[in-house]
Amino acid sequence: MAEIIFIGLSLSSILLLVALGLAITYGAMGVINMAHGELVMAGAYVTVLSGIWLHLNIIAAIPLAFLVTALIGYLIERLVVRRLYGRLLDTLLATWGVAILIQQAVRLEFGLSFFGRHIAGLGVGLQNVTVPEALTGAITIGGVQVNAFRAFIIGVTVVLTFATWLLMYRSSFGVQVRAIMRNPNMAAACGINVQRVNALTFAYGSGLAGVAGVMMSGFKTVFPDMGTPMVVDGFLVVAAGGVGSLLGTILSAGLLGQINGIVASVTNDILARAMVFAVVILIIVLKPRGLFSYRGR
Amino acid sequence: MNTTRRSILKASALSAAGTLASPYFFHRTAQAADVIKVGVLFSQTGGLSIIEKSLADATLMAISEINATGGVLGKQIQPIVEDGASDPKTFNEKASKLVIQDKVPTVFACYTSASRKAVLPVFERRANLLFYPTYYEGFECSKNVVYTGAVPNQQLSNFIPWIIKTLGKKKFFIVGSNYIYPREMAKVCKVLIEQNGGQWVADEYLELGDSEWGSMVNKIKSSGCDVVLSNVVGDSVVAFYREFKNQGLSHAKLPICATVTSEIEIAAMGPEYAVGSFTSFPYFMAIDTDANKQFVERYRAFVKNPKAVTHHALESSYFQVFLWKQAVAKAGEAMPIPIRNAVMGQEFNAPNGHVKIEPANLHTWLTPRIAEWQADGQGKIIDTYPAPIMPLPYVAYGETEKNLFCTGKGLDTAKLKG
Amino acid sequence: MPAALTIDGIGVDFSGVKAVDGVSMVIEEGELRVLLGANGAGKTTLMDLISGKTKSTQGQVFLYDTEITNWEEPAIARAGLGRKFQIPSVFKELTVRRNLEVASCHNPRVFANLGFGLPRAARRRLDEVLALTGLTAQAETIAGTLSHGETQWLELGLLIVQNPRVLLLDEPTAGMTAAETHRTAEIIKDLRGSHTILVVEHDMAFVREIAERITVMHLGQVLAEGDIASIESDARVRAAYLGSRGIG
Amino acid sequence: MDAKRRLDYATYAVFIALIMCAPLVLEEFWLNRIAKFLVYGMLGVAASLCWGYAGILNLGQGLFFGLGAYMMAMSLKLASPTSLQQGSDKPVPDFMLWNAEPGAPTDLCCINRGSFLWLPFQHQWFGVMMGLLVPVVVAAGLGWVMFRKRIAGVFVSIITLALVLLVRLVLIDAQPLTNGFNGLTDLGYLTIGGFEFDPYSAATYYLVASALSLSLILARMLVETRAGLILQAIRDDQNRVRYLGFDVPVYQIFFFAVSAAIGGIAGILYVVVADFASPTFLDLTFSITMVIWAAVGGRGSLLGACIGAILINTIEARVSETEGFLQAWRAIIGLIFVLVVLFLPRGLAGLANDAGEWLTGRLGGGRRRATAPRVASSE
Repeated sequence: MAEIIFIGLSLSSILLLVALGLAITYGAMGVINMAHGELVMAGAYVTVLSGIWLHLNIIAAIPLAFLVTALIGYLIERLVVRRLYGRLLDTLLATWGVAILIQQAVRLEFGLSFFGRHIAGLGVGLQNVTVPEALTGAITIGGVQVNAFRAFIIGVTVVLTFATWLLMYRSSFGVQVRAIMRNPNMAAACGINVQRVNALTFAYGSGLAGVAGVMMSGFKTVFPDMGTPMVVDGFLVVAAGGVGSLLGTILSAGLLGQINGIVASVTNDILARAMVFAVVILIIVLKPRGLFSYRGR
Repeated sequence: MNTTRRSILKASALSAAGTLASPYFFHRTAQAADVIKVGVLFSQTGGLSIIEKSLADATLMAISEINATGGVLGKQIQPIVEDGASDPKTFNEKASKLVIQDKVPTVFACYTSASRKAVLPVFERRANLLFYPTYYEGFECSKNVVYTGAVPNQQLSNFIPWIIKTLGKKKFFIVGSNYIYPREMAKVCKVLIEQNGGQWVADEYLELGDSEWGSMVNKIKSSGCDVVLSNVVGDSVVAFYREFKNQGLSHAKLPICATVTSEIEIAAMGPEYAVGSFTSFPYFMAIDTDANKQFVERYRAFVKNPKAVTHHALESSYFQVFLWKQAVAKAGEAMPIPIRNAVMGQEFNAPNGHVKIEPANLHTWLTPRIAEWQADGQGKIIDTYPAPIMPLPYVAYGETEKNLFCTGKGLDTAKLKG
Repeated sequence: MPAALTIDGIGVDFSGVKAVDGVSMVIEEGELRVLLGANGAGKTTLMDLISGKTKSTQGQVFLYDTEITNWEEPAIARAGLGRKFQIPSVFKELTVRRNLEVASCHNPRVFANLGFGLPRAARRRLDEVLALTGLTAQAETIAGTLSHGETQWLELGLLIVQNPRVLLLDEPTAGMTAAETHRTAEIIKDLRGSHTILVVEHDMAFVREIAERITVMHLGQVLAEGDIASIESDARVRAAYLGSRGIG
Repeated sequence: MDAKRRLDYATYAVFIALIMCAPLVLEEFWLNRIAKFLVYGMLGVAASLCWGYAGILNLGQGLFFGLGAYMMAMSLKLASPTSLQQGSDKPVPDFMLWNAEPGAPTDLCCINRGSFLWLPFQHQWFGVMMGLLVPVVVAAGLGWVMFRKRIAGVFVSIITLALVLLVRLVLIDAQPLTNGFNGLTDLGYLTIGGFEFDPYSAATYYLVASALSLSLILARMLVETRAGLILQAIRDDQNRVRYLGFDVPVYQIFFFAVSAAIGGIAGILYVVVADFASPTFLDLTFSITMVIWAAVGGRGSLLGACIGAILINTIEARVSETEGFLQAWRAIIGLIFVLVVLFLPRGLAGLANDAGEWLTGRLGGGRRRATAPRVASSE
């Protein structure tokens, strides 16, 4: 039983890792960033490339991936999202296009493959990330044998969640973000540089995706399409949790992860996945604003 | 010459438009004088391009090798490459384009069964010919497809007895991706396991492309099995082997015996996760013959990647072009049905050894092999069948060499019921 | 005259906060009643309670003899109650004429509306309303591009076409210039008599222009009721207003 | 009827005339390919109706397409010669035989637990009818749940998205009944009154073209009715409509179901034209792609969205078959999406509309443009 709970916890942490960035870009800014999965993928490729070219291990790749994907996110905000703040559903379509572009950029090695140049670590194939010995195999915590890398992911997720909470609820930057979230015009009138804060918020959310990518790379396989299913899971988590509520996202990730884990162990994985979809639909139907919502009324 | 033919075509299309166009109308007008066009249809984009691009490369390499030695019937082969985009709808559309518009006599195409099923109607309705290089679940008896990959009996009939007798493992946990191939493989496995005195404790599936193995591996741990038979495909494989090791399981005690895990997945997961596990395939990159070593070298040079790996479906993609060439030469013309008739019984010395097209069911005689994965990402071949064995696409229903279900006359469905 | 709108001890409890607490009021047919009150007095909430947007936790609402307490909004609307919002709400991507056409469909059923166009009488009425609201020249303009005042008039126009027996108007002159306010008053006066009207308003000039009877609300309750002179001289009203922003 | 609307109707007429005349110039392959694209055009119409007119961004349109396709394919599967070779006159799909438990009866009624559901599909009219009905019923049920709860905007998108993924999962898992991931192939011809619709025949093309024309005209007529007007009002301001006395969910459900019906018919026809049904019809990518066709063509215009779908697919086909673009074509398509959303928010139809207004403005003697920003009130 303890193992099942641990697996559920691990599933939750993976969901949360991906959803955390979305909770920022979608939850706080309302941008439906379909390229979020591709940012996760980009983070994973940063890990692959930094392993091959810089001989960095997976832990050292975390800050690097954060910076790279934050930069990509910043560019997406400046070039695409910024023009769409009036029509947020359109961000879904535009960023879907961006997602295709990022995928193709990796697959075509930024176009170099046309010139017969190959960069090790890019291209259509599956990539391999070496995980440090300490993070492979199982460790025993309180008599329960658990997967070391999963435990590591849970740790990283906790740290990131706490950092995000600090940033959003305990920093002046967070105050500005939340002010914009409620009323951008009023925030601007209060002297907040809305454009700059938006760009930085988006970059931060994207950076979180990058860190998620690093974690995924040591766990799953790395390839250009890896992000698409993740973005779907991420949106389901954020929507079920309640838009704009960090706590809601955390709880909904926890709930969905445990449901998945328990149903999978009692019956099978297919049913578990179907159950997760069904629960999300049910939550939204019963509580259209999600489990938690910042709008009181 | 060509242009007049085209205008005739247009005129006939005009006249045909009002009435029903006859399906076989355009075949005779197919070829230009100096080249033979063939279709090459694999995914160049999308998720499946990971593997399918290498199949397209191997096909193109075989074509260029044939062209370098003078082509066939004195003509060069001209490949028309299309992108299936990892989507059955696109496969269907591109197959129609190749068959109907480009009027190729043969298409080398498809990796997944889903895409093959989507293009099948095009080939059957237009009496064209598909060469399909992938191992698959069987249960197909098309007169318009030549199958050069393994069918279940060629991967399992030596594998299961070997696991039980040589490895001494008796309790199987069967796990696969949730689609036809793994489910049919499981079916054949169960029959063979019981015949050989073993037992299976579970038969579980994970959504195709899903890589969340936590619960499954936990189940494996607590199931009391002593061997895992994996029919998991694609990128899921990587996550599976990693989770397996990370939950503290080891291949020394509880080996994974796989039917799909190939050199590609081993390289992607990091060989350390697979050391000591087994795979059954007719071809491994590590086959220690000069023919194979040269093949690997040529392939690496062809794709300009000194680390490129070769694998079973890739090798089939390669040798099937040579079988096709021999058939064209024998038929004396590059038309689908004559090629089909001529390819029956064709033999060729492929990198994996001797292969032959079974005249009855158009599948290929292949040699089953078992490899144990090593730290360098290569398989060490530890068991090779003495000779190629006959393809039996309906083995799950008791098809035997003496009692074929699929013959030149088509599928005998009465036998399926029995 | 019969009572068109009877409110009997209505109230709502937002988890402990009583935004409206036991308000009673009788508005007679054809009357124009103005609802006054400082911000937060509960005027808009009262309108929400009457029109079905917010479900009440106590009391009853009658439209003529029909009890409409906590009905769904469309049902209340069909019973003969129309409402204009504080923030003008019109169909921004449709032209002014099409906006009014929507309100002209008097049969609410989908299948009844699978026909084209409107009967001649309805079209004539629509033209009259365009003239009344001064939007004839803008009939083919997309509503989203109208000025603020015009948008308010269009919403009034929607209500006039809808032709409910009782009208709730929430600050119909909010954000208007003096000229526009005057114009609005003209429109409302035009409706008086044929409709029963309850108006929430802050603008005292406007109130003086249109009001017959006034109800003053304070902290979710009725503070005073009477004609304009008695209200303006009411000491409690003055105290309540001085406590916040003052009257006028 | 003003000049602009007359021009609008003329475009419909020209479009329908064009697709009806296409067989005169198209060769067999292109006839079949364009027929597929016309089916996609229907999906564009459905997307525009749902999104542009009703304001419902449905990210699960593939569900209705897929349901329609599967219903039709089940019927056609039973009409396939390989289903009839069983030595009896009772058809059984071949895959059911090899998915059956050993010793199971080989009759369609009871070869596995759900196979009796296939029984009525022996009649093709039943398959066609279910292909239309099932999507409508599912849409109405889903709409009833969603719209009565006043779920709107992105939450509708997320529910529809989750639902299509859920159904896809079930469809693949129910392999004995659906042939799982491989989908249904090896189908017979759709036969109406003894006439067989060969996918490559002009007759099939005309079937598709007529269905598209009809759904275009019907959808256009629907949005021109009073109900259509109320629907657009709901899109703009639900609350206002509610206070005018209309039951908003009823209208939303009605049009959601109509759009599902068009999706279902598209699914039926796709099976007739392409000869197979696959669970990939329910992939998320496909559903999003439909929305993008509509966005590129112009979500606010039924014809625009339809042409958008046809155009994008034609471009995709052309570019991906051009040497040198074999791998890059997807990037080009991605770029087009981004650029159109950014710079042509009303899509190609918006462009055409502006051109049309300019034209009618000229012809009509400088009539003021309806959408032009107003300078001042005319008082």
